Amino acid sequence: MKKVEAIVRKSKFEVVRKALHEADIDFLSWWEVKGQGSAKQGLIFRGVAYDVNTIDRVFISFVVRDINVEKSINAILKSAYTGESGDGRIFVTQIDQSIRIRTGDQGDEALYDKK
Amino acid sequence: MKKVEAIVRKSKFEVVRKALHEADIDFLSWWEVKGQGSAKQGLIFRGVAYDVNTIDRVFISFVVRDINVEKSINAILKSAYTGESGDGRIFVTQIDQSIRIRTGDQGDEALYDKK
Amino acid sequence: MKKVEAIVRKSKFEVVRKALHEADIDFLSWWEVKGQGSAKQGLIFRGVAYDVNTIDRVFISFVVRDINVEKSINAILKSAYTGESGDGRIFVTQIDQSIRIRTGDQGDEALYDKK
Amino acid sequence: MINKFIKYIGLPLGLSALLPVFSFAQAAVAAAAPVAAKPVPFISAGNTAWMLVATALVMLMTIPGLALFYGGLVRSKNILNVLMQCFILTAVITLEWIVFGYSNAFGSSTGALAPYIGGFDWAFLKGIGINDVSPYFISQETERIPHLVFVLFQCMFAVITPALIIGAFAERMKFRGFLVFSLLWAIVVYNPVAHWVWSADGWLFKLGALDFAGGTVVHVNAGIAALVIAVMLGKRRLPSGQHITAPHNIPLVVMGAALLWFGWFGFNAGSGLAADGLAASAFLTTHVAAAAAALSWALLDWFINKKPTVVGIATGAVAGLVAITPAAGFVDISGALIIGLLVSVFCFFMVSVVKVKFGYDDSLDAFGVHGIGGIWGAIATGLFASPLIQSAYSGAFYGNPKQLGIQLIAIASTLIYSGVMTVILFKVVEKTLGIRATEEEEDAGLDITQHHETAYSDAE
Amino acid sequence: MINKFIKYIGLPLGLSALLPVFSFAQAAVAAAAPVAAKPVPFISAGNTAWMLVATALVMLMTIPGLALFYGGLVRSKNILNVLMQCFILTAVITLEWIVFGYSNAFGSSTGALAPYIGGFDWAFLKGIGINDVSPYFISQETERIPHLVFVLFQCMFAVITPALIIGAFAERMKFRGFLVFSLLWAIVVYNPVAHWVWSADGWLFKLGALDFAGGTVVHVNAGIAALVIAVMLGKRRLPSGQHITAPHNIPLVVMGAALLWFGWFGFNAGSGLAADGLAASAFLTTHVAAAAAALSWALLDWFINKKPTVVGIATGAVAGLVAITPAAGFVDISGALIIGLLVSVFCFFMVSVVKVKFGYDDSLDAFGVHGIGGIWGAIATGLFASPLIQSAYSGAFYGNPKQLGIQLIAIASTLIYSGVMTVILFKVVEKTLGIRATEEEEDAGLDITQHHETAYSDAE
Amino acid sequence: MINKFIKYIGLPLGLSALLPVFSFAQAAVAAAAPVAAKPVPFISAGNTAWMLVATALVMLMTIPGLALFYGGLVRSKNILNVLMQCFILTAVITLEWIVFGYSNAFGSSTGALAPYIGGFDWAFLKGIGINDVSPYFISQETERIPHLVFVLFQCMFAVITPALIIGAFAERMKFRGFLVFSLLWAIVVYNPVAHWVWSADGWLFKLGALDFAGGTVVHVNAGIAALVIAVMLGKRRLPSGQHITAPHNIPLVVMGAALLWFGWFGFNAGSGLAADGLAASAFLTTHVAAAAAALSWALLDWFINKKPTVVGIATGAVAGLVAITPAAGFVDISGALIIGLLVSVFCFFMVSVVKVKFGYDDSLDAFGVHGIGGIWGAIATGLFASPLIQSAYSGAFYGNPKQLGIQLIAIASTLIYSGVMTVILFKVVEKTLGIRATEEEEDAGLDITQHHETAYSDAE
Ligand SMILES: Nc1ncnc2c1ncn2[C@@H]1O[C@H](COP(=O)(O)OP(=O)(O)O)[C@@H](O)[C@H]1O
Ligand SMILES: Nc1ncnc2c1ncn2[C@@H]1O[C@H](COP(=O)(O)OP(=O)(O)O)[C@@H](O)[C@H]1O
Ligand SMILES: Nc1ncnc2c1ncn2[C@@H]1O[C@H](COP(=O)(O)OP(=O)(O)O)[C@@H](O)[C@H]1O
Repeated sequence: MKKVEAIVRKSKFEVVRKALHEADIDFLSWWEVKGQGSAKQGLIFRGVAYDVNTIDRVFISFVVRDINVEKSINAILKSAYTGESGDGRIFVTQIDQSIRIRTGDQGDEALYDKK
Repeated sequence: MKKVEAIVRKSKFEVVRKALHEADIDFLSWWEVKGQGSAKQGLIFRGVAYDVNTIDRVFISFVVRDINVEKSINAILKSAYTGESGDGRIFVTQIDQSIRIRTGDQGDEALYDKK
Repeated sequence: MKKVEAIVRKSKFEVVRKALHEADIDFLSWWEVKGQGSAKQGLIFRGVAYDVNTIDRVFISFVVRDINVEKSINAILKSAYTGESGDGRIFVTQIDQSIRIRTGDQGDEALYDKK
Repeated sequence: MINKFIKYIGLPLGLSALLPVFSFAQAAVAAAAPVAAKPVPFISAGNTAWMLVATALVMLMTIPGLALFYGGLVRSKNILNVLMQCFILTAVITLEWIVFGYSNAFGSSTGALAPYIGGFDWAFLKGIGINDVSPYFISQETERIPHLVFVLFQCMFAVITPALIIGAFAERMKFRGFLVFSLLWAIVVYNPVAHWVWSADGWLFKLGALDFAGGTVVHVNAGIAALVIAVMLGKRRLPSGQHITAPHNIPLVVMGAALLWFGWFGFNAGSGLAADGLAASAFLTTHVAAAAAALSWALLDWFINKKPTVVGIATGAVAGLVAITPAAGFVDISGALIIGLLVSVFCFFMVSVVKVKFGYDDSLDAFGVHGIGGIWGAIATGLFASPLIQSAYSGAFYGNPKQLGIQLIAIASTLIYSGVMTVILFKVVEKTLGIRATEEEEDAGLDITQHHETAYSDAE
Repeated sequence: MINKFIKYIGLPLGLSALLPVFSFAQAAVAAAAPVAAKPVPFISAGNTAWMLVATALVMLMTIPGLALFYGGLVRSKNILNVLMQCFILTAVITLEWIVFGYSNAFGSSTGALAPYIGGFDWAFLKGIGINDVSPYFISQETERIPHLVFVLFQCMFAVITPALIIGAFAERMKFRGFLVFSLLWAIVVYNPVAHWVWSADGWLFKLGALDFAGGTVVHVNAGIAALVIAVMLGKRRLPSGQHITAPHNIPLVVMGAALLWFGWFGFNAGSGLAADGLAASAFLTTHVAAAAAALSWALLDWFINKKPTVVGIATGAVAGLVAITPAAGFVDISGALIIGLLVSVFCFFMVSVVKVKFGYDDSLDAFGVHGIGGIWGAIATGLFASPLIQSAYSGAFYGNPKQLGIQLIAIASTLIYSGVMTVILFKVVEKTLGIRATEEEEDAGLDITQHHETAYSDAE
Repeated sequence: MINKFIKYIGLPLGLSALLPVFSFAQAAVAAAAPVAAKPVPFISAGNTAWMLVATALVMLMTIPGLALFYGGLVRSKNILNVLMQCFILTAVITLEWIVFGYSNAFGSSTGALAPYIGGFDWAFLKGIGINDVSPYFISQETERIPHLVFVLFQCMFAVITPALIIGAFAERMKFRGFLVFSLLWAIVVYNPVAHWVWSADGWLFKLGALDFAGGTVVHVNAGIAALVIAVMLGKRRLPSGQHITAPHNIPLVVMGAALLWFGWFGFNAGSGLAADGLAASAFLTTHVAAAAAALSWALLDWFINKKPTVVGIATGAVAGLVAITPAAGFVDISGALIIGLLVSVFCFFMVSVVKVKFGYDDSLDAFGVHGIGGIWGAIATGLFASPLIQSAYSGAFYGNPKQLGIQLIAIASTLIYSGVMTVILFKVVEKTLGIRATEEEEDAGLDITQHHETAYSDAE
């Protein structure tokens, strides 16, 4: 099992979600984060235009069987891409144990149902 | 040291927290996330009832000594359970290093005091 | 590659960020979390002073090349420190894979540019 | 020709027209005291202008004023339920009031019931023409307002009173049970008590009870009902050992408190039913008492808990407004200052010591603020009513100790009647419809379980 | 000396002064009906006081009332855009109104155009002195308000009408296109239609169309424009299969709805231009219809979807206020109750069934609530207008079926004119400036792309 | 009998009663100019109605208007501190005003001090009966308001003036120091300056300085104090290189700005103390100037930074309201348009260029908007005052260049006096109580450190 974490543009989140759905990834958690990277965001306050490097991002996190890591990465890569600075990152981590609270299922069994 | 991450119902958070406390886990961090899974939430907007599969969840994260992993999992399993779709997941990950900022303590020492 | 996660005081976040910048860590993500630990926060409500052990914290997360782990930890340790209960924790985890969405770069390449 | 003229103008006027020398006098003093014959009351545009606004201001107190004040104090999973309760009461009580509530409260009935409740003569406002003058007036006997404006002004009082009770049972009541209970309470408790105190036939009115804008009728009445329900309903399910929940949005609380203060100018300075010196005086006492109580609470916070708090000062302002309500048109500045400075002491003690000690869960201190503040205000009216404001009324400190006794009777009878009826109505609704939310509903929050909505959403 | 006196007072008065016996009568009945000579209208402080407030209240309806109502309903990435739209319309339409809008709408022109649009005589309010009395009045012919107050009161109506349309195209319109479209629409659609119905020269006015406070001029007019734009602009880019977005902040929606209700007292009860019995009656019907419609929507929610919702009751209240608008000064309580109870049924059906079926994306139901509610209100005015309120006007149920026909003509001509002109203006703006936001702008949100701001920020 | 009658009515009236032919005249022109003998002023219900509302509106400007406007602009860790500051000033200054502030500002003293400060005759409002007419009036000499209403109306001005200064030191001031400073400032600066300009004895009043609703007394006065404090207090601790913080909640800013606009109708149109043509004119100029300035700022944003912003248009509206304040009752539409269009240019330049260049940290632009806007308004009054509005007053463009000089004297003396006194008071408070928050307090936020509360909470 692997945990896939992706940091994507807020405006791309729904697109990514749809792409994941098409890749049969229907189980995920996400939240809003602030991100700093190479991208800048222009803002204006009382006549002063300024750039901030703090940008709202969506952090997506889900755990999948090893076999599904690649296709989920691909789904994100394709859907979150714009080509402009700020598209984000994907990180993959090893997961030791997973449990589904409702059923007590463990390991791969605890993950999403569809293969 | 292991990181235990649990995604639970918002309405169960306080119960889980209490169960963890009874299992001597008094150190944790958590935040609100959105979750998608098998559960649905009914909403109404201007005469139209509709289901969303985006549901508010609480994401709990804490790092414990290996020895305490099991009892913390058990505490969550018991307290977060309702038996209905949407109870959530627990994931466990290996942690390489941990440091307590105030004391500089490292490793197991950096974790909670009570054994 | 390692993921460095730090839980720090809200009031220290900007200081930590600056310290990281000085350590050439200019890529990170963060979000607000609630934390429970040894620290307490005094509040008042209609004549009753009470302590809560739920405290607002900032959760910082970034992935760096192995070579940069130590200096980033040091930057955080120095900047987040006050010496009073509640300074927070740093956790380090192994990362299996990392991808930069915009470029498709993988591994260390996907991380920040400056060495 | 004179005959024809008389026909148009009416005999009394016609007669005096025979005395040309009087004509000027009449004209010149038209705005002052009437000479000889009782003057025919008419609709004064000035007074009507003020009362239309005052009516709108009192509505603003319930939605959004009270709704935000209470809504900001609860946890985010319950705010919609509080807003909904305030909103639906505005709708339902308005209809009840038009249908028969006004008639019950301010109409007349015959026989033994007359001092206790009005009849149904004005049901559906039957017989009230749009140009009829109000039969009720305070300081301006001649320059009246339209009867319909009085009906509307009082309607807003009927709306806010049950809404105040929401503070006691917030975060744990089934919506259906709440709605039926509140409607019954308005009919069975509010309308009669309003009749007792404010109707020309009411027994407390005849006894001489003073309640300028609703200390007894509104605040004591709602306050005791709040206490009864808080006790009967039991505590909220809070994490063990906890009896306080942090307000989820204090800026909303401040907005609500500020709008309550603003609207209260209509409530109190409108209760003289005219735009005159009495209105000015009531406006002044209201503003001064609110300011004094706000400061007084902030200082208590500061001395006792080291920090002045925002929720504290807002609560103090509301307590001051509550306490001055019965007294607004009777006391002078010194009375207003004392009423305001002291009410925070009483309420502060109530919510931070007594409530904690007894352990009932008056979630948002509906009793602690409105009950206690209302009782203090009603007593204070009996102490500080000054004949320099309305010459007919004096309190104990102005040589009329009897007034204090009358005030105590008014308070006691309201406490008893409202308390007992609330117990009965609560039991009835509990047995028939159920009144307490289930544990699951309470944990998940009333917004999602009672209304299938969430207050704040980030979803696409 | 008498000559000199006449010079000061004016001939008509001077003449009647020769009849001393009349002097008393005149004085005594000054506040009632005039005898013989047409009395000179003057500025009544009471009526002016009310209308100054009513004017301010109507402004409050747009900002922050409508702004919050709409702003809370959209997603958090678009709220600033909605607030900005309401705010800039307040500024721009005010200036347009002063420059020539008022003159176009309420002034006179000569020749064939006279029934359709006013001229430019009052451009820049030229020739309107600060102490001039308003040429327009309803029930108070003598006790008028300053002409400038009428200009201002009507200004707020001109502001809110295009603002209502925002609900239809929210979340997907370019700001520049929006602004130019709205300004053109105000000039080309609003001003003429206001002239038709409310100007003394207007053809619908002369036909006898009844529209007390803007059912046709404001709501039908804005509603049909909303529908046209929603269709022409196309749907928002929502996740596939989704046609609903959860409101991002329902407490803002409630605040907005409550402020709309509050402000609407100025809108409707101010439309009689005096603080008198008619104002009281309009206030009453307004409040009762809003309450009835709010309750009615809550009950529909409850029966059909099992839960009463907060957005539902707020929407119902607004629908009730819309529907009673044309009728407020013509119907009695029974009319108001029926109008209110039924409007929610029509609007509920429209937004939950018809809109879903036809699939156009009227984002916040500007047509569903204002269009439908306005049409129903205008029809209902033709049915329920009661001669007991204003003796000159009766509806079909009071023996005057012709009125219904006239109302239908007014509705139809507004629907057609406004609909057609909206199509044209939309096309013009679309071709020249562009009107629909790009996909990227829509996905990222209009706040950041149109205004370089984000509504909520945690940044240091 | 005639004797007796005379005794009641007073000799002047009695005499004219001997001439029946006059009787009609008197009656007919009662609402117009008095003939011969000076008429006895009385309380007009219409004017009182308007002024009661205007008073409430001005209170609404401070809480919640200004509180939200400022509170939305700060970071979320400091909003409660701002709300608390506005709230406690409302309480404290109200009490100060009643105790002796009103007497100092509007009362009389004897000897050399008379032009500079009033005495203590009206301390605790001693000797002001509830039916006394106001000694102050503008256009309506006879139809007055109660003296107490004037006291209350002015009270709200005394409250908002120190509250405006909050914008300069937001996010870094100790609460205790703030409170003591503000109270001292109100006593030592506000009361005397109000006396200079508005009291019948005031030296600037006698000089002929024109300040309809407080351009000098309120805005210039608060604005210069704001600048002085911003400089003396030093900058906030912001991340290095940063001098801007993003507003944490722009919808609150919009709500605040809209409520300020709404309340300002009371502020300006109430300053004529009557509901008449002058009030209408002041209402009009206020609305037009606000609209023009809002649009003008939006256009500047658009041209200079490519996007019109919401904070920008809200700031522009407030700047317009500030600038029209001294001129509201003196200028006509053209004056209002020019004042509004230009004020945004000046303020925009000030906050986006000058402030950045000099590097002082006027956190929320209290000086940039109120100081600059107030100065421009006061100058513009001297330019555009038109005798067609109040015949006694003309500006430079209407042939009276002297007026401009007088205005400059009024501005300069206010700038100097307020500036110097602010320096002294600041030093005194700094040395005794401490005035700047510690670094830890500032980093953690003033809400938690000064009030032990957090604005938004998700906790159970
Ligand atoms: N090494 C990292 N660790 C954690 N988050 C990162 C890291 N690098 C980038 N991010 C996140 O990804 C977002 C986009 O990164 P950015 O560098 O702006 O885009 P790009 O890769 O297109 O240049 C950042 O705002 C930040 O949230
Ligand atoms: N594989 C996963 N990775 C990350 N989060 C998950 C995963 N599966 C479920 N979740 C989280 O758990 C929540 C509950 O899952 P759900 O499938 O609805 O419940 P159940 O397991 O009872 O069927 C989801 O809303 C989501 O937040
Ligand atoms: N084992 C842990 N796992 C996850 N988060 C932790 C853990 N220990 C502490 N934290 C986080 O760190 C914060 C500070 O910890 P605390 O114990 O209060 O400080 P200190 O280490 O100075 O005593 C907590 O509020 C919590 O958010």
